[in-house]
Amino acid sequence: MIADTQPQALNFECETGNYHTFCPISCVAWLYQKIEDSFFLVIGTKTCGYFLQNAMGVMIFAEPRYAMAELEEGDISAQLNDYEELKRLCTQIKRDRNPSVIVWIGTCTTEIIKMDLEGLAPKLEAELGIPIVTARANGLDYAFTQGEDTVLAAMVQRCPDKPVGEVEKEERNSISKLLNFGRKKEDVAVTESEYAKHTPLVMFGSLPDPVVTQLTLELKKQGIKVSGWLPSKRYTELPVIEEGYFVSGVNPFLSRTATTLMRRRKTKLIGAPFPIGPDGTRAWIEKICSALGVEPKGLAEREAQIWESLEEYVKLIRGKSVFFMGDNLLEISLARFLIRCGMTCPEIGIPYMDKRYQAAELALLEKTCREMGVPTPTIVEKPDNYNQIQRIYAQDIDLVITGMAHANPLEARGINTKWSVEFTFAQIHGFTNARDVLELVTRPLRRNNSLKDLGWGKLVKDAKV
Amino acid sequence: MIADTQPQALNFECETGNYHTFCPISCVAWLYQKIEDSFFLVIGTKTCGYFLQNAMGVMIFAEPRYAMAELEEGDISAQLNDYEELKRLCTQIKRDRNPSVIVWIGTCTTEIIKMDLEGLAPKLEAELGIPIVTARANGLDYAFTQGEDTVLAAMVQRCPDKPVGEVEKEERNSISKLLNFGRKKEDVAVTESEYAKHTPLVMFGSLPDPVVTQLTLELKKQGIKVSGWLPSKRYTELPVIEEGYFVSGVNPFLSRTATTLMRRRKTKLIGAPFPIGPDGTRAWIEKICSALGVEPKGLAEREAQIWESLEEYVKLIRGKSVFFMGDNLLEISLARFLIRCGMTCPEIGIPYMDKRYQAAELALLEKTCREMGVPTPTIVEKPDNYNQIQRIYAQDIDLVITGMAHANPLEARGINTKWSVEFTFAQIHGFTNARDVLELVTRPLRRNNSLKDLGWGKLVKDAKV
Amino acid sequence: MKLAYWMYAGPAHIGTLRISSSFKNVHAIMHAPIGDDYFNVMRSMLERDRNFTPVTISSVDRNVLARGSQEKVVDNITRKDTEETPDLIVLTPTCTSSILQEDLANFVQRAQIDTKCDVLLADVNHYRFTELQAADRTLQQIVQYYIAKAKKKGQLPEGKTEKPSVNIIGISSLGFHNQHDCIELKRLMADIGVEVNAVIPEGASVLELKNLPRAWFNLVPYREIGLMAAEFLKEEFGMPYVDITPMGVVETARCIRKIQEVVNAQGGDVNYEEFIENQTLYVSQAAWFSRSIDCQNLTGKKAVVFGDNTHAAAMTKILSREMGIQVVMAGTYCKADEKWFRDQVSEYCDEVLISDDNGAIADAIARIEPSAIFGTQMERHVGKRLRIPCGVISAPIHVQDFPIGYKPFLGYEGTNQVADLVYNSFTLGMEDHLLEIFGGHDTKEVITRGMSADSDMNWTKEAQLELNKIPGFVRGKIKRNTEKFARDRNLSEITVEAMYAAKESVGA
Amino acid sequence: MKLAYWMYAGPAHIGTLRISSSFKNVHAIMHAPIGDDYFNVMRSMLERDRNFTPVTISSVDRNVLARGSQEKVVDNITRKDTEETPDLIVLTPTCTSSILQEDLANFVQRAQIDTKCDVLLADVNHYRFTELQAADRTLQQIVQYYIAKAKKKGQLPEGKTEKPSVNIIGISSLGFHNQHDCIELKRLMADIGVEVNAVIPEGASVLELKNLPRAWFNLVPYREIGLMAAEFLKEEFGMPYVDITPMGVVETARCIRKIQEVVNAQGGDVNYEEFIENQTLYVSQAAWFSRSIDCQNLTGKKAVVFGDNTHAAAMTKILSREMGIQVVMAGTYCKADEKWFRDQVSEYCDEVLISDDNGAIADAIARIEPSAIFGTQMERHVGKRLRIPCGVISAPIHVQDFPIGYKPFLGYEGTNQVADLVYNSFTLGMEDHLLEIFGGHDTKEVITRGMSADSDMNWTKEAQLELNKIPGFVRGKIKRNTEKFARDRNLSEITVEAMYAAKESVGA
Repeated sequence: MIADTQPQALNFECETGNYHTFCPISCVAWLYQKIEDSFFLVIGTKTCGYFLQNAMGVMIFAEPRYAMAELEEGDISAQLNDYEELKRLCTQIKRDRNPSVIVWIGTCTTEIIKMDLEGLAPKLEAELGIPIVTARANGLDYAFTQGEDTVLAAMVQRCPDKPVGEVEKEERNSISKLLNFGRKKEDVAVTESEYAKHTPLVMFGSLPDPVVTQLTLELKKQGIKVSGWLPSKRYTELPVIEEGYFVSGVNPFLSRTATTLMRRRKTKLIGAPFPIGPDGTRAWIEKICSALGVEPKGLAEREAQIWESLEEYVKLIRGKSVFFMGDNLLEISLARFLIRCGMTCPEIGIPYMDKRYQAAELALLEKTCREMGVPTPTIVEKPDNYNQIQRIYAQDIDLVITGMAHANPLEARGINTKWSVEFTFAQIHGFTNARDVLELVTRPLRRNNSLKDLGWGKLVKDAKV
Repeated sequence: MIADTQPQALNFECETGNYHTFCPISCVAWLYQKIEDSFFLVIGTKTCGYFLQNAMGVMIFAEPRYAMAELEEGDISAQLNDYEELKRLCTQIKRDRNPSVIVWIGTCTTEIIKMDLEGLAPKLEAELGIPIVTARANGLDYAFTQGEDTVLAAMVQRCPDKPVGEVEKEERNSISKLLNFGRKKEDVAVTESEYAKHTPLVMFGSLPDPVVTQLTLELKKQGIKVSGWLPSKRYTELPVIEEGYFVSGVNPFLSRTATTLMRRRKTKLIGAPFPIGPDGTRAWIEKICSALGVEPKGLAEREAQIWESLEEYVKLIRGKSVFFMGDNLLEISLARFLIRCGMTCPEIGIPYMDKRYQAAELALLEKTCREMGVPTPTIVEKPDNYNQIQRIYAQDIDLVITGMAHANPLEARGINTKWSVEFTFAQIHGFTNARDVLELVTRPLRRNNSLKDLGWGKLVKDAKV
Repeated sequence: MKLAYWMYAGPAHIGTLRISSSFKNVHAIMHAPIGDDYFNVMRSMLERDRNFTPVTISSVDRNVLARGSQEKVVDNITRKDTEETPDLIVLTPTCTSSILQEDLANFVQRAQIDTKCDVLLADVNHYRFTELQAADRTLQQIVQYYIAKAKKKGQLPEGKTEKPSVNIIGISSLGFHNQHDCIELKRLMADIGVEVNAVIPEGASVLELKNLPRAWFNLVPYREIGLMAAEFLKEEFGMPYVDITPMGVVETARCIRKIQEVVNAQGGDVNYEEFIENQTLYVSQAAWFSRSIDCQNLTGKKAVVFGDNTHAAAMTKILSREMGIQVVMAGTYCKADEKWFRDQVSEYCDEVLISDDNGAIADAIARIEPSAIFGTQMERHVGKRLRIPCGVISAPIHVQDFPIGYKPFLGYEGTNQVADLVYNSFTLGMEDHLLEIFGGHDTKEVITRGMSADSDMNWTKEAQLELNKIPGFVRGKIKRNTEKFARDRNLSEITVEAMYAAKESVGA
Repeated sequence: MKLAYWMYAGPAHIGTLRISSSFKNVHAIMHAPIGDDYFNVMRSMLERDRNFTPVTISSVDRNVLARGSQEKVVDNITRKDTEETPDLIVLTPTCTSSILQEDLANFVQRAQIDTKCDVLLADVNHYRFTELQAADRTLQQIVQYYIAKAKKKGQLPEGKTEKPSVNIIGISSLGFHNQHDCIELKRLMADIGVEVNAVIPEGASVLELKNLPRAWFNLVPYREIGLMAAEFLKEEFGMPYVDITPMGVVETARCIRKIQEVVNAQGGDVNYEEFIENQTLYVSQAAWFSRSIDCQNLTGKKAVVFGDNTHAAAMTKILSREMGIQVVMAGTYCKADEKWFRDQVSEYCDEVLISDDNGAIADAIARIEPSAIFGTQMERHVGKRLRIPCGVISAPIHVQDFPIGYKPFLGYEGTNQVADLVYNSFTLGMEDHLLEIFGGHDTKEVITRGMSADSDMNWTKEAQLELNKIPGFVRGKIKRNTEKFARDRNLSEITVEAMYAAKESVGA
């Protein structure tokens, strides 16, 4: 199902430089909110905990649903028994918070000391009577958003392989069943007759609930029914995945989940561009329709109509240049959409480039450049931020999309920036939200024009470049 | 029923000086909160409105239940028709707030321009179909807390003169009935058998609801049933007052209400000391018991027990001197209690001294001084604040109870003060709250002792006295 | 009649008293009924003044009404002259004296015969002027009086100060952040080498008003108070004045440039450009805040601004021009000066509202649904109701407008403080927003730890109702103490009586 | 393992980086996996630093694990030496380098061969030290290194400065209100005629550290960072140091008196008593606030204090001694320095809690039910849950601890700011309390005016559910826009589809 055609025109480099991005355990910040009955336990050091608390600004609410299992010297030197320690902590979590699932997030430290989380989890799960899912969201192997990939890949294994009958239901946590009873009604109710007959389709990727609804509705308009989403709002409602189902990812950083779904659950992956921007959303729907044998209808009109409504924003960026320093792996999709809006893009930095999983997106990027008549960007894997900044100065870039570490210093030097991390948290998928992407992208441009008139362009003296 | 014995030993003076106190329209601040279904309309100038808003700090809540009818030049010069103007405003109030009663508060200005509020009200009441009560809380005739007196005296006229039957109930505002349905259950439920047979007793004076409950319970312990309170929590629940009922006031500033109850409603006034401090509360209960022909029981023990619990506070003030500059007419009762606590009191300033209504309290004050072996205070009506401050310096007073205008300047000169207005708002009545009175009284003493040790006694340079 | 739930500007006598009591050694006599001297309370409680307010009420009561006021008023004036030996006594008319149509001018003439001090009748009509207009007039009146007096006596000083100098006009008691603004203005003048010849009225002696003409120019930071005095000095002596409020980075620069122009026109040779650039880009943090990522996120957000002329106009310009925030509506309650306000803000907002009816303003805010409000205490209440954050930028004053810590609104430190105010107004709203987005996610049953006051004691229905009357703030504590009391005494049930017995016992 | 919901102090490497990046022209190299350089984010986002943070990660990944780190680390050091020409490069160990047991000292030796700048390995063990201890050690290490270097080269200056002078030690990047504290301390020193010889590490050049001994004494305002360096200078040169935190009126006076003692012991002849009295009674407003009626009402109220040693101890003293507030519990998370804390506060509070377990602290607060909390961001959250107001007095830092307006905690302006903090903490609670008492009084049906978003449109159940997912903050607006959209199109019912169609159409 994965497209084989490499877009030859694109230029790939791997700089293997020193670059800043967030640690993949970041995913805890959105996943614990997305999966309402979960508890995330990050097994690592103070370094990990302080990151989540201070740099990610993950808020502690009344009843926190994430915590650190902070490794101390005794744990590192193996003087303490990992199983007993984790049992003690998870027992307390079960008592205090009573989650439906505990997700263990492994870190660099558990990797280096070779803590056997995958081995310990089933034993403790059996002993405590609470599901324990294990994900290795460590910074040695992954970057930022790939943390979600490791968690979803682990959860694939927990999806039921046949519809939940009354018997199985009984087996689930009875309290959670009680609480969730009747909730199904919340979902978009449609009569089966509105749908075309097709092999069931399961979507994967964590999106805010309103976006899930929107994308589900877009497919419904084509007569396509989404059987389930991974992750679901509750762990107890993970989607059924049977052999031969179609699956499709909505985020560009989920290659491991995709592979697991194909290899372990024998599903068929629909490799589409990602539904970001009206162009990407249309291509995404078309690809899904094509895979399911459904004839898409009205998509050209719909795309055109969205573009029309975006014009007020598009005219602000048309002809301007954008530079991605590389952070959250959404870079290719965003660049493709912005090039379609009329921007030029000399460089896309990206921490990790899975050319197979992103093949359809890369092909669309290449096609977009061709159609818009602009040079194809250089895609720089593992970029070197210092070198990038020299290139940004040299190329006189209009807008730099960058991680939080560099945004304020670049602004102080008169260079417009937008945090990449905002695209991770904002609602950017689908037709409806294309406007939100451009709202974010154009904000610094709208803002800084007037400041320049005030003479407030550069706010550092003798800046060393 | 009023005691005739003048306590001859007390020395009364009337200084007729320049003194500061609050305007009697202040009563709006607590009465609109006490009477939940009321609306207070103050008919006066910007001077009145700015006072309530800024010096009294009456808060505007989501749905305000008091407002100004601000008189403009056209109103003063009688170019506008008072009835039409008031009708316009009250119609708007009825539409926007739908109160059970509108209380018109007359001011100095309505007095001086001789606006005939009492004449206009019945006509407008009939036209609008909403009760309008008129009170002349003006500063030409009254001081501060006497504003409550004018409102309660006006409300006396509105109390039903026989129990409300089903028929009369229908006549009342149906919405309010609906809302209040079942509320009666909130009141303290007791079986009639616990009470002695006695002529019905109605209390008057505005107190916070918990204090109403406490005093009602104290009397219940003696087998005395309180048939109702004026004011009630809701205008629609004003107490029934029949000829021959006993009435008793809980506040020293209600002489006009007392007179109205006696003259207009032919009730019998129980003239007792006021239930402030354990001594006053006991005397109050005893006097009521005596009037109703009930034998009081256990009061001596109860008083002694309260005194015992107060000892930690009493020891802080025993032997110290207190000076009342005069503000809220609670001065005599508070002085009497504090003298019983062992303080000396050279002077009680008071804006207005009704020797008849306060006769029992004055007698108790005189008796208290005699029993405690301290000189009787000079009671100075309409004091001159400037002269008082000279006397305070000369007499080296330990604690000055004063209005808000003088508190901070006296503190800056190393003189301990307590706001008199706090006693107006705090819960000070009855056995239970005696502690709260002393908590307030001792606070500056507890506080300032330690500051003196830090050398922070006087905080003005070369203070001109 | 006007149905008023709220007053943006106070009555005229408050304005007069703000001016008279700002001066050193000036006493005011009010001719009014008891209680109308609450100005004293405001000075003592809001401004935390350490001194007795130099205002005495000559009270009007039934007796006075019957017998006439003159004797009492004159007695009180002469008495204060003896007791306080002020330089000046200001007789302050009130709504009452206006209605009574008393000939106060005549009282003043009578009193002057016996007093050592000057006596002046403030020329304000309660029904025609607001607090702000009355303050402006009274200040002008006092300045004019002492200039005329000095002129008559030939005591007006000749010439100007050697170095460029300024009179700062309009700093007064109970003014919105005036005390800190004054410190900041003095620092600013020191930074640009301008001597402060006088600050009036706050802390000034009326005897020194004759020296005002020695300054090179007058600075009137607030639109509401000081302009009349500055105009008078301009007419009388040709003194130029600068009336650009130095609030916000841009307007502060404009004010300084105007000062430069005025100074150089009188033979000075100053150039403040470098100073302005340095302050703007590197010293003040406000311009940098505007450019920073924090502020970028405010771009295009909608705000409503409402307040007095000075602050509402300045805030509108700051939000729109310096922070990229869309001011949907800008408004003022200073109706008398409507044209000026429209001229100032029309370029920077979508809509202008001139009104002193708080209901109209609340309705406009409800319709617009902005992300933040910058208004008065009243708009703060409206914001609470609508769950829209509100930063307070203008009088009517409140105790929170007299912070102990340094919080000017003017000058370069003022720009920092305003940036904080804007940032905090919006982020508080954001925090709420986040709590709402995520707050509903604790769908699993929560097992509380140590934070619950629940127990196994039985409360009677009456006691439970009584407990519910107690503010939530202390309810938990009272509940716990009562239960402890009941357990200690083996009570099976908690009644209302038990509650109050417990209170007496433990002092809960 | 430790179950941790919150960390009061960060990991050791943060402490090291706070010191190295505070110095001018010093670069740090971290040997750590990707993402562990979030210190850069904190500098840029919390402190709003205009410059690129001088920290580079030499990232550890599978390749590096397999091949060894030395080459990469050394390359990165020499590369930065060329690119940035720093005076010093600090190699910063991390939890990863600790576990890997890399011989970083050897890397440094290797790198030094090729670099023009100095290279130093920060001597901190991730598992043994907290952020604060690591910062204290690193500062001492750098000072010691440059003193030794100068000594070796014979470049140590002789003698003391002519006038009394001070080194202020411990002001650092990402410190709680450190920037404003530093300004206030400099002003205080200027007021008492003490020259500031150096401030370290913030803004200092390592090349000038050799001049430290020229100061008459060292001032260590914070207990957590700076003492080790001061001790070293005392041992090495016999330099006295003053370690009394000048926070609160009383302790500020005590600090100044100690400085007087130290200066006079070295031949100075100063007397600061008059200065102290003037500041206390008339200039600072804090003592007056203590005596004023506003503060009187706080007498005997109960408070809980929790924070780092410096601020928790100082705040306990201020509340208890200067404001008459009862500190029921005072606590710190600086466990290593427990004895000092107990000595400082035991006289001023009922109970002491030494813990870094936020759950234990929350439980203690729930038990005590104080009227106010003075704590960290964590206690602010606890306070929200319990509806107890909380003033933030200590790190862990938060963006709100980097206000744009001037807000020092130290010195006399600090006393004003603290008074405001205390006052506002309690009154906010009171306001809530009043609202609760009176809020229930609107028992009559309310007829809303202009503030309601209700209408007659039908929403399908699904659309209603979808609407409820939208934060309340914007829900009203979206509802209104959607209904307008539906009416314009004559839709009888609002479906989920209509909602999103409306959004696309009007950009709601």
